Amino acid sequence: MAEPVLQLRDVSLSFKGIKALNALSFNVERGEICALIGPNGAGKSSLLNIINGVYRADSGSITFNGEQFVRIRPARAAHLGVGRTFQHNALFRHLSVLDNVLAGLIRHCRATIVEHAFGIGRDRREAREFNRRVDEIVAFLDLTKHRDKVVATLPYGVQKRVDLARALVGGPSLLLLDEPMAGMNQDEKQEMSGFILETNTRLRTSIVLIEHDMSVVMGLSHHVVVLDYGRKVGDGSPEQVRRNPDVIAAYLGTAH
Amino acid sequence: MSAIGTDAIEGFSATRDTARVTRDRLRVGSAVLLLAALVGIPLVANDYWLNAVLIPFLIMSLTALGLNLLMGYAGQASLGTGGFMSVGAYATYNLLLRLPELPLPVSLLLGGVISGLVGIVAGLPSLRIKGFYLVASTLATQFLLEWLFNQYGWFSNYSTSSSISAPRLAIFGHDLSSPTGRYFLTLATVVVVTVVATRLVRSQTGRTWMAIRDMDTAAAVIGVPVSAGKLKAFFVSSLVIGIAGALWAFAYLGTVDARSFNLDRSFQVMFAIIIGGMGSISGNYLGAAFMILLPILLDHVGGGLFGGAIDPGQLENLQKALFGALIVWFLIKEPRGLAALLSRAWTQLAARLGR
Amino acid sequence: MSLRKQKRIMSRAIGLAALVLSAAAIGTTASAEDAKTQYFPLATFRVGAYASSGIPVWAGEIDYFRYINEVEGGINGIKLVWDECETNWEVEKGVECYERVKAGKNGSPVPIFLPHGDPISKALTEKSVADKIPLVTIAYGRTEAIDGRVFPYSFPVVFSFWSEASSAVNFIAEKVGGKDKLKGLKIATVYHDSPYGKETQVPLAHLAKTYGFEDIQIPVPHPGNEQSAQWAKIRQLKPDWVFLRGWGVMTPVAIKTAAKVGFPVDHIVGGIWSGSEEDVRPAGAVAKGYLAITPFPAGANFEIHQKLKKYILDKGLSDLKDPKSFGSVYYNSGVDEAIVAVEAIRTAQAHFGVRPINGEEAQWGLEHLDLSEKRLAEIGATGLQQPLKLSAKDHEGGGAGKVLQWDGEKWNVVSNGWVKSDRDLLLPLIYERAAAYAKEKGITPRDATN
Amino acid sequence: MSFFVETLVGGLLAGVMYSLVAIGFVLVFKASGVFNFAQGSMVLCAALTFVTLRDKGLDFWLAALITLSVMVVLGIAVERVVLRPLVNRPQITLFMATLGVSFMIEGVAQIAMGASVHELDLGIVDTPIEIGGVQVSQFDLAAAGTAGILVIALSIFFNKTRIGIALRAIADDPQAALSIGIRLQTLWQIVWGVAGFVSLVAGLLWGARQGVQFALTLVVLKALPVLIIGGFTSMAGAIVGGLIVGAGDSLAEIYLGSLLGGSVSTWFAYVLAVAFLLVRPAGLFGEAPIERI
Repeated sequence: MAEPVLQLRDVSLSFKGIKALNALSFNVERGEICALIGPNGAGKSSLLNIINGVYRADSGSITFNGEQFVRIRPARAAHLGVGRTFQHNALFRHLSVLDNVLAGLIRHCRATIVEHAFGIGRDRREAREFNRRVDEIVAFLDLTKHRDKVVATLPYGVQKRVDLARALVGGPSLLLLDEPMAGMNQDEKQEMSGFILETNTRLRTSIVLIEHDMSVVMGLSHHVVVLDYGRKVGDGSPEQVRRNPDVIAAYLGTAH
Repeated sequence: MSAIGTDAIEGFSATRDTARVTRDRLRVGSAVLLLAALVGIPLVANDYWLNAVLIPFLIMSLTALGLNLLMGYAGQASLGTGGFMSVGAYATYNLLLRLPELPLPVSLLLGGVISGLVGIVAGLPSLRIKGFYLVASTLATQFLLEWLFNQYGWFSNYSTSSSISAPRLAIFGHDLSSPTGRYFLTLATVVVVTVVATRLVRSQTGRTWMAIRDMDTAAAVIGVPVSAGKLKAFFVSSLVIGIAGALWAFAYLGTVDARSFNLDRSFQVMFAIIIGGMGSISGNYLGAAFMILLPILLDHVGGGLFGGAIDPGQLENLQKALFGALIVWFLIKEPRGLAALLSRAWTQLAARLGR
Repeated sequence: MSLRKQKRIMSRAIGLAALVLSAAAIGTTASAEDAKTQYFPLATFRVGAYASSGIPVWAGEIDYFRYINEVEGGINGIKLVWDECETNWEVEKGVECYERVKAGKNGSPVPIFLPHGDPISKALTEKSVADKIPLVTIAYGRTEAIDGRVFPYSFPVVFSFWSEASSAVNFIAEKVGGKDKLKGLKIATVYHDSPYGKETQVPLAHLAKTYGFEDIQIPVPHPGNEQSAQWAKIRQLKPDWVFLRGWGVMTPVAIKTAAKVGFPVDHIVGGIWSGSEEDVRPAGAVAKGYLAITPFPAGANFEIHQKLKKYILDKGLSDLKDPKSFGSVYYNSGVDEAIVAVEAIRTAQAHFGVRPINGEEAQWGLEHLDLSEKRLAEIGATGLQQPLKLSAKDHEGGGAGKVLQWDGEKWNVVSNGWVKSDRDLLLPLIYERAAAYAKEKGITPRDATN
Repeated sequence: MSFFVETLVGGLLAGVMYSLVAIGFVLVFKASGVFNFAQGSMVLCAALTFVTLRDKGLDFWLAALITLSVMVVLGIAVERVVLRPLVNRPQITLFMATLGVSFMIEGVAQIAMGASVHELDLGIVDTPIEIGGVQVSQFDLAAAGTAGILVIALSIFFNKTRIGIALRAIADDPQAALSIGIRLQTLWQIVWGVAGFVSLVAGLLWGARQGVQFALTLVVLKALPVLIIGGFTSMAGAIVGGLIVGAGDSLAEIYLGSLLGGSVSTWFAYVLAVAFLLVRPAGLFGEAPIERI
C-alpha cells in the first residue's frame, strides 16, 4: 500500500488551558475521501486549522506527502498542496467570482510587481494561462454564468461552490473541506456531493471533509474519523464506524 | 478580522449589468474628453487657476491614489501620508541638488523609490498589528519623519530655514518653471501613474492586495503571500505618495519645509479617499476635488454673498463649520464615496442612452 | 439604497453645486468701481491656532487704512480698497491667496503683499520676483533678504530675527551694566523648534563668541504645550537670562513652567512673537515682571492713536471687536505695517505720479523709503515706529526694538528708548549668506548703486 | 540624581494630564468603538464656554454647571446626529467623521465665543514645593489628584452600576448588554454625556495650565500614544499609559534629545507605543481576539 498522504501523530492543542485536541492520531490515505465527524466543539475545525497552519499545535507531528512538521505557516502549507474551504464564508466578498478564483492562483504567480505594473515579461503570458485554468474550474463547477458577479451578491450555495473553486484551482493534492454543505437544501447538497465526488475521482484529489449530515457522510466517504471533546473515538470505514458502540454513544445515538 | 477597510466597506466594484457596455464606452469617452480638456486648459486658464487650483488638485489626486492603493486596495490604513510626501520631496531635492546630471523624471522616480523604501520599513509593524492600532502606529512614522527633516540640516542643504526650494525645473532643456510648464509636468506624471496603477490593481498584485483586504486569514490559507503583499502595498503606495510630495514641493509651492507635510495633510488625503471612494481609481480625483476645490469655492461664495455684511472672522469660522458638516453629511449619505455615486449616475445615463 | 433616495441625493448635490456656482458668479461681478483707487489685498488668518494673535493686527491695519481714507482722503487722493483672504497661517492657503489677488482688482494693481506668516513668506520668495510684487515682512521672514541685491522683492523691514537676537543681548548688557559685563554670563535661548525658531542660532553663536557669554540653545517641540523637561534643564544649567522665542501657546506655557521651577520671570526676555498681551494674559499672575523685546511698543497714547480714536473708534468704524486691544502690541504692529505700506506708496507716487501704484513701482518706493524723525512726527508715530531708511543694500532699515515689561495689566517700556542691534557686526555675515543663496540659485545680484 | 528625579516627577505629573484626556477616548471607544478625535475640540469648547461665562461675571459653580450641561448636550448630540447614522460603518470612517465634527465644533464655538485667548484661574496656587529635595508643582499635584478622583469615580460608576455592567458586556457581545435591559442607544448617549463631562474636567485643568486658546485641541495628539500603550478599552490602561508617556517624553527630551538634537518628544511617545504594540498587539491592557475561521 502507498504511503498515506497525511499522517497525524499525537497532535494536541489548547486555548488558554482548555484542551481542544488531545493526542490525536490518524492517517488519510492517498486518493480517499476522509470524513471528520463529531458534535459541535469536538475540535474538527481546529484540526483543519492545524493542518494548514492557521493554528499551531502544542505538540505532536504532522506528515504531509512525506514531509514532517509540527508547525507550518499557512502559505507553506498551500505551497505544499493543501487546499481549503471554510465553514463560514471566507470569500473575498467585494471581488467577482473570477477574481476570487484567480486569487487561488496567486501562489503560482512568477511575474514580479514591475512586470505587472507595465504589462511586460511574464505578465501577459501568465494572465492568459491563469484565465484558462480559471475558466476550466469555473466550467467544471458550473459557475460560468456567475463568472463576473461580485460574490457578496450571490446566493449562499453558489458562494460555497466559489469557495471550492478557489481551493481547487491551484491543484491541491489534499483538499480540506469545512462543512461545504452547511445551510444547503437537499438539492444543493446533492449537487455539491456530485462535485466533491467528481473532484476526488477526476482530479484524484485526496479530501478531508467535515460534515454533519450522516447520509452525505456515509454516501461520500471511504473513511470516517469520529472526534469527541478533542479525542478520537472512532476510526474506520463508514460501516465500521456505524457499528462502533462508543461512536453511537458519543454522537450518532444522541445527535441523530 | 481587521476592522479597517475590510468588513463593512461596501461595493468596491459595481455590479455588472445590462447597460455595462454602454456605460463603459461612456466612461472611456468621457475620460478621453476630460484628458483633452486638461491638456487644453492652459490655453484659457490664468495663473490663478493653474497655480492655486489645478496643480494642487492634480497632486492631491495623485497622493490620494497612492494612499488608496494601500488603504482602499490592500486594506492597510495609514496616517503617515504626509511623512512619505516629505521623504519624496526631500529625496528628490537632494537628488536634483547633488546629482544634477540626472534628468528630472529620473530624479522624481528615484525620489519616489526612496520614499517607497521608507514605506517598507514603516510597513513592518503591519505584519503584526492590525486595525486601528496599526493606524495609530503609522503616526509614529509621520511624526518621526517630520522631526527628521526639521532637525537635520543636511536634508535641506543647511538652508537657514530648513526649507527646500526647487532648483530649475527642466526636461531635456525645456524650461518647466512657468505655471504652464509645471502644470504639464504634473499632468503628465498623474496620467502615467494612473495608467500604471490601474494596470497594477487589475493584475495578480492587485488581487493579492484585495484578498488581504477582504479576508487576510483566508488569503494566507489559499497561498496568498500576505506579508510580502502588505509590504509591496506599502512600497508602491509610498512611492506614488513620494512622487506626489516632490511635485507638491516643486511644481506647486516652490519652497516648502516639513510642516507642509504634517498630520493635517495626512488627514486631508484620507478624507479625499474616503469621500471619493476607497478601492476606486476615479474616486481619488473626485475626493481630491472635494478637499481642494470645495474650501476655495466656499471662500469665494462666502466672500461674494456676505463680503462686508458679516464680520470676516465669523465668516471664516462659518465656512470651517460648514466644511465639517459637508464632510459628515457625505460620510453619512454616501458610504461608498463619490465614485459610487458617479458610477450609478453613469449607469442610469447609459440605461437611457442604451434604450 | 433605494433609487429614489439616490436621485434625491444626486439632485441635492447638483442643486448645491449650482447655487454655489451662481453665487460665485455674483461675487466676481459685484463691485465694479473705477480704477482711481489703490487695491491692497490683506492675507489674514482669522481661524486656526493663531487667529488670536492675528485678529488685533488686521484691526490696526484696517483702522489705519480707514483713517487714511476718511480723514486724509486717501494717499494724495487715491483711496485704498482692500479685501481679505484667509490663509489659516498655512503655506498652501497663503499661496492660493497670493495667486488669487496678485493680478489686482478692477484694474488696480497690487503694490505690496503682506504674507503674514513666516513659512508663507518663504514660499513666495521666488514667485514674488517673477510677478514683481514686493513682500513686506515686518519682524519675520528671511533675514538674508536684507540684501536687496539678491532679494529684490523681499523686504524684512524694521526688525529681522537677527536684529531681534542682537537687541535682546544688548538689552541684557544694558541691565548688567555694559557689553563688557556680558563676559561669563549664561544666556539660554528657549526656542520654538521650527525654521523660525532656529533662525537666531547663527547670530547668537556669533555674538557669544564676540562678547564672551555662554550661548545655550534649548528647543521646544511644536506646539509647546508641555515644557517640564526643558525647564528642568534650565533649573539644572542655571542660566543668568533666558531669551524666549516662542509662538502661540508655547509662550504662556513657558512662563507658567518657569514659575513652577522657580526661575525669575523678570530674567526672561521674550522675543517679538512672545511679547504680546495674547502671550502673557493666559499665563495669569505669574507673568508679572516678564520682559519682551519688540519693534511695536504697546500703548494707546501715541499721537496717531489719538487720531484713530477720534476719527475711527469713536465713530464706530473700527475693525476691533475687543476695545481692550486698542494700543496692544499686535494692534500697534498692524498700524506699523500700514504706515510702512502707505509711506512706501506715497514715496512711489512722488516719483511715478499720483495714481494707483503697481508692484514694481512700490518696490522702488520701498527702496527709497525714508521715515525720518520728522516724517514720523507728521504721521504721529514718534516712539511707535523707529526711524527707517531703506536702500537696495538694506531692506531692513531699522534694526532696533524696545523692551517692555508686563505689570499684570499692561506693558510698560523699560528699555532706554530703542535698543539698537549690532548691525555692523552681523551685516557682513548676512551678505555672505545672501551671496551663498544667490550662488545656489544662479541669481546675479543687482548693482546696488541704482 | 535629583535632576533625574525631578525630570521624572515632572514627566509623571504631565503624564497624568494626558491620561485625563485619554479617559474620554476610552469611554467612548469602549461603548461604541468610535475613536473620537473631536475630544480635543470638546475640551476646547468646554474651557471656552466656562471662561466666557466667568467673564460675564457668573459664579464659579454656576458657570461649571451650565458648561457641564452644554457639554453633555453636545456629546449626546454628536452621538445622535453623526454617529448613529454611521452605525456598522468601518472604524476609520467613524474616526474621520469625528474629525469632521471637530471642524464643526471649533467653527461654531469660535463664532459664538470668539478666538481670543483667555486666562483661566482655578484658584490653585502654583508655587513650587519641596518634597524630599525634589521640587514639585502644586498645581500639577492638584491636577493629578483630580484625575485620580475622576478615575476612581468613573470606575465605581462603571463597576457598580447597571450601566457600567452593560458597558463592559457590550465590549464582548452587544446582545448580552441588551439582555440586561438597557438599550444600546441609551447606553451610547450616557457614555457620550459622560465624555462631555470628562472633557469639561480636562478643559478646566488644561485651560488653567496653558490658557484657554485654540491649541487646547492639540492635546489629543499627546493622548493618542497613551491610548495605544494602555489599550483603547482600559481605564487603568489610560492612567498607566499616561504615566509611561509622560515620564518617557520628559526623560527622552533630556537624555535622548541631547544626543539627537532636541524635540524628540514629538515622536518618542509614538515610537514607544509601536514598540509596545509589537510585543502586545492590542496594548498593555487590551486583549487580542482569537482568529476564528
